[in-house]
Amino acid sequence: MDGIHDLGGMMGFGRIERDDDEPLFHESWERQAFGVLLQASGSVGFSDDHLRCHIERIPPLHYLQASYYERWVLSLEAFLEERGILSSEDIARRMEAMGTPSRPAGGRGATLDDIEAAVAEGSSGRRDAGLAEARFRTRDRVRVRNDHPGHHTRAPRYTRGRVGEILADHGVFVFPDTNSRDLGECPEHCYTVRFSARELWGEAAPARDSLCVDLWDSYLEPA
Amino acid sequence: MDGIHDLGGMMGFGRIERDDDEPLFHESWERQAFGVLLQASGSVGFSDDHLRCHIERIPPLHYLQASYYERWVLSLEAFLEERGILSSEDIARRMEAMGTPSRPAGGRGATLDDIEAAVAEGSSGRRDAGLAEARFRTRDRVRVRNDHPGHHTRAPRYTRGRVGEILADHGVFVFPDTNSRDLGECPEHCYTVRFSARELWGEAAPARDSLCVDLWDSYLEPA
Amino acid sequence: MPQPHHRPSDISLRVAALEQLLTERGYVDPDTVDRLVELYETRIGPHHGAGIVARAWTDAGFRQRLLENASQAMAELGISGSQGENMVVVENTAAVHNVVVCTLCSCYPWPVLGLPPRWYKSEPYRARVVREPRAVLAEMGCGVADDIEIRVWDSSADLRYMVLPRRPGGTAGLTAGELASRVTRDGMIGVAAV
Amino acid sequence: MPQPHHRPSDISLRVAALEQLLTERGYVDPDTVDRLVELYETRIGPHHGAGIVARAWTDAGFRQRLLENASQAMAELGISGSQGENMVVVENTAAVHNVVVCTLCSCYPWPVLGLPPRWYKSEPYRARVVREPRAVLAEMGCGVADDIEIRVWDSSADLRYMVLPRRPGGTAGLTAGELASRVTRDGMIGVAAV
Repeated sequence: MDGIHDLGGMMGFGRIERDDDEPLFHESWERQAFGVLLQASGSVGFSDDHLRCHIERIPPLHYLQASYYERWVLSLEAFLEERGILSSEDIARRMEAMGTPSRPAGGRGATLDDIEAAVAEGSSGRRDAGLAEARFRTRDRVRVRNDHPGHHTRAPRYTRGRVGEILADHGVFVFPDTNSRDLGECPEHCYTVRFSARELWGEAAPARDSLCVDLWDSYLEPA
Repeated sequence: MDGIHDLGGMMGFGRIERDDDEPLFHESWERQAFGVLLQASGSVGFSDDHLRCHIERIPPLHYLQASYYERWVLSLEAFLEERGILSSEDIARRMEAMGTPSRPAGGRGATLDDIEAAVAEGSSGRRDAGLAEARFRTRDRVRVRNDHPGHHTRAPRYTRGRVGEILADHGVFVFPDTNSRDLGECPEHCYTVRFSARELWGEAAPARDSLCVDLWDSYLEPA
Repeated sequence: MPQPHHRPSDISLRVAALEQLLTERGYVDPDTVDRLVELYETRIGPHHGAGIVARAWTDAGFRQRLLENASQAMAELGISGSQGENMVVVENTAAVHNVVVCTLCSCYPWPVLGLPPRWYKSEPYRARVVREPRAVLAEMGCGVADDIEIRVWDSSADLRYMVLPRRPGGTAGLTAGELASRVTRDGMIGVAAV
Repeated sequence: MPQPHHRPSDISLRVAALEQLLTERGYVDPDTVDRLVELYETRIGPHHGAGIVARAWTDAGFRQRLLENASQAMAELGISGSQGENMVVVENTAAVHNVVVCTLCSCYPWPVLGLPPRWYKSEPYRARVVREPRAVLAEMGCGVADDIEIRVWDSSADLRYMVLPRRPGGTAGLTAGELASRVTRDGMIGVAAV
């Protein structure tokens, strides 16, 4: 969807503020939210596609007001509500009952090494190369389809309708547009497409600069 | 500029809320702001192009937080500050000195009829038709240039790079891109360009629907 | 640009300070401010547009002139002015339904419709009506049949648009005044049938 | 989607309630939550990336393998994992300066750089670096000469990017460990020279 999250090229934001000696987390709830979300993602089947899809649906004003981890929390809540696991009311009631933040007692007591091994494993969206055919090859000229679907998609708006060149075919990956809607993994080839800055932003852009964007097969058409 | 104001096609805003039996102004300061701005526009040379230009520069979060007339106020203030007429500090100091809102005593006492006559006159951006040549004619196919200037411009982002047909040539008008920056009126022909909904939004749009957008000559190139 | 941290909790105080300062410096006269507002409160409003529509429904020659050069035709009725110096009237027909928006700010034909309602200036309307006009119109109670073209007019320049709605059935015997009372502001924006 | 009016003033209470409810329902174990965070606090961070860079600077074969298949080459050093399953390393040269962003969210190569700094996730960086990378880099103290191509990598899919900076001059005698200490996180994002 063409939401507020699709920020590439949007003007008016001003300077980039850098923190000196930034802590890993700025608030203790961010630390906790990070851990909860990481664990819940596995246990409730909350993929990155679902995470992003629900973040994108946060209304624009609220999106801009919320910090990064607050968006994670809003997204997880929306997902849990959608799945009937927890409702907003459940959370509101519990907040009221708790009054002040506290943490439940630990349970299984996984060791740091266990966790490290699980995280090192990761969880790739890559699928068997035989599952999809590549419609394009390196050096092909392609145009990003000028589609504006209402659902989660990963072609930034600034690339729509623009022409670039396939720089690399990375193989076959789960397709976010369907996976985020529980319509199946529908794996497709994913390519890096290189655009000249001028193709994207007009003649005022420096002639030699370029942008590389990773795009799934069905976002593209021959140019 | 590709700012937050360029809302056409942006998703995630939700339902359109309509007020029942809406008053002309929702707050008395809105009424006052409307009148002050209308009068000041003439006396300080604050054109619609300047008004819009400074509204667009309001940072996105602040833009979405502000109401319509609040954006007017912010824009007028920015203009007055830019021209050295009033600074933010002048206003802040005066606010402190005033403490509570009050209104100055009236002066000249223009009659409602006088005002009506002046408003009925209006102030058109139309200029002599001989001042510029039309590069396009009705029924020409044109493409909106894929430019993304940092300054005030009036080609909505959703039209950039898209192809439409000239529906009408309305004559010659002051060019906002230069006028807003005090680079002169540089009048140009202004056309209504008709786009199919599919050209703008992709194949999922209804086949027969269309959008008409008014675009200055130099926003366009032959298609 | 005033920074967010300067943003007053009390915008009304801010506007009062602005008016006072501009008055002292001779740019503004509070009495004129009041008369300007009064004009839009008492004289200019959608009744102007409704009169134009009723006249077009009852006078084929006027209708023709209105569609060809709206500003000129409106002047015949003494209607003109700021934010309507270059008017265009677009006609709903059996084949086309028109709807007006300004995605970039909130341009609106003041001399014929007065000042815009809040929803017209809202982000959802500006964002959505260009991309999904059918959904927006249905949501606003103005569903349009699939075989009718929806034509959205995005007022991005100096032209200001008003929709000439279709004359409702069963109104053959009505006077222009009676017809005018049937015409709504929303109909002239294009989000209502009449 | 929780509506704005439900938005708590106290997000920390909200997160606490969420953790408690998910714990009761068996989806979360607070001890595991702590260990997960601890992992990023104590073991995973930009020192991983710096080690990779130093190795690439001192071992031409490794550098070659890294540029051809970064995930495989990293695995030689025991580095892999979540948000870096499909890594790509892009090399700065005399002709090209690379810089990484994720305009749509804030994708970042966790196994090699840890969790992203706030500026990387900020709207200004995400919005601006794709359109005006030269201005952004200059503002961040990393001006790039006009005759060098700036190549911006927008991580819009499953690939995660790390920049291999150019080895600074005058470092011929240094060990890999000494070299690694010269490499900054920002250099590996592409907003600093090294």
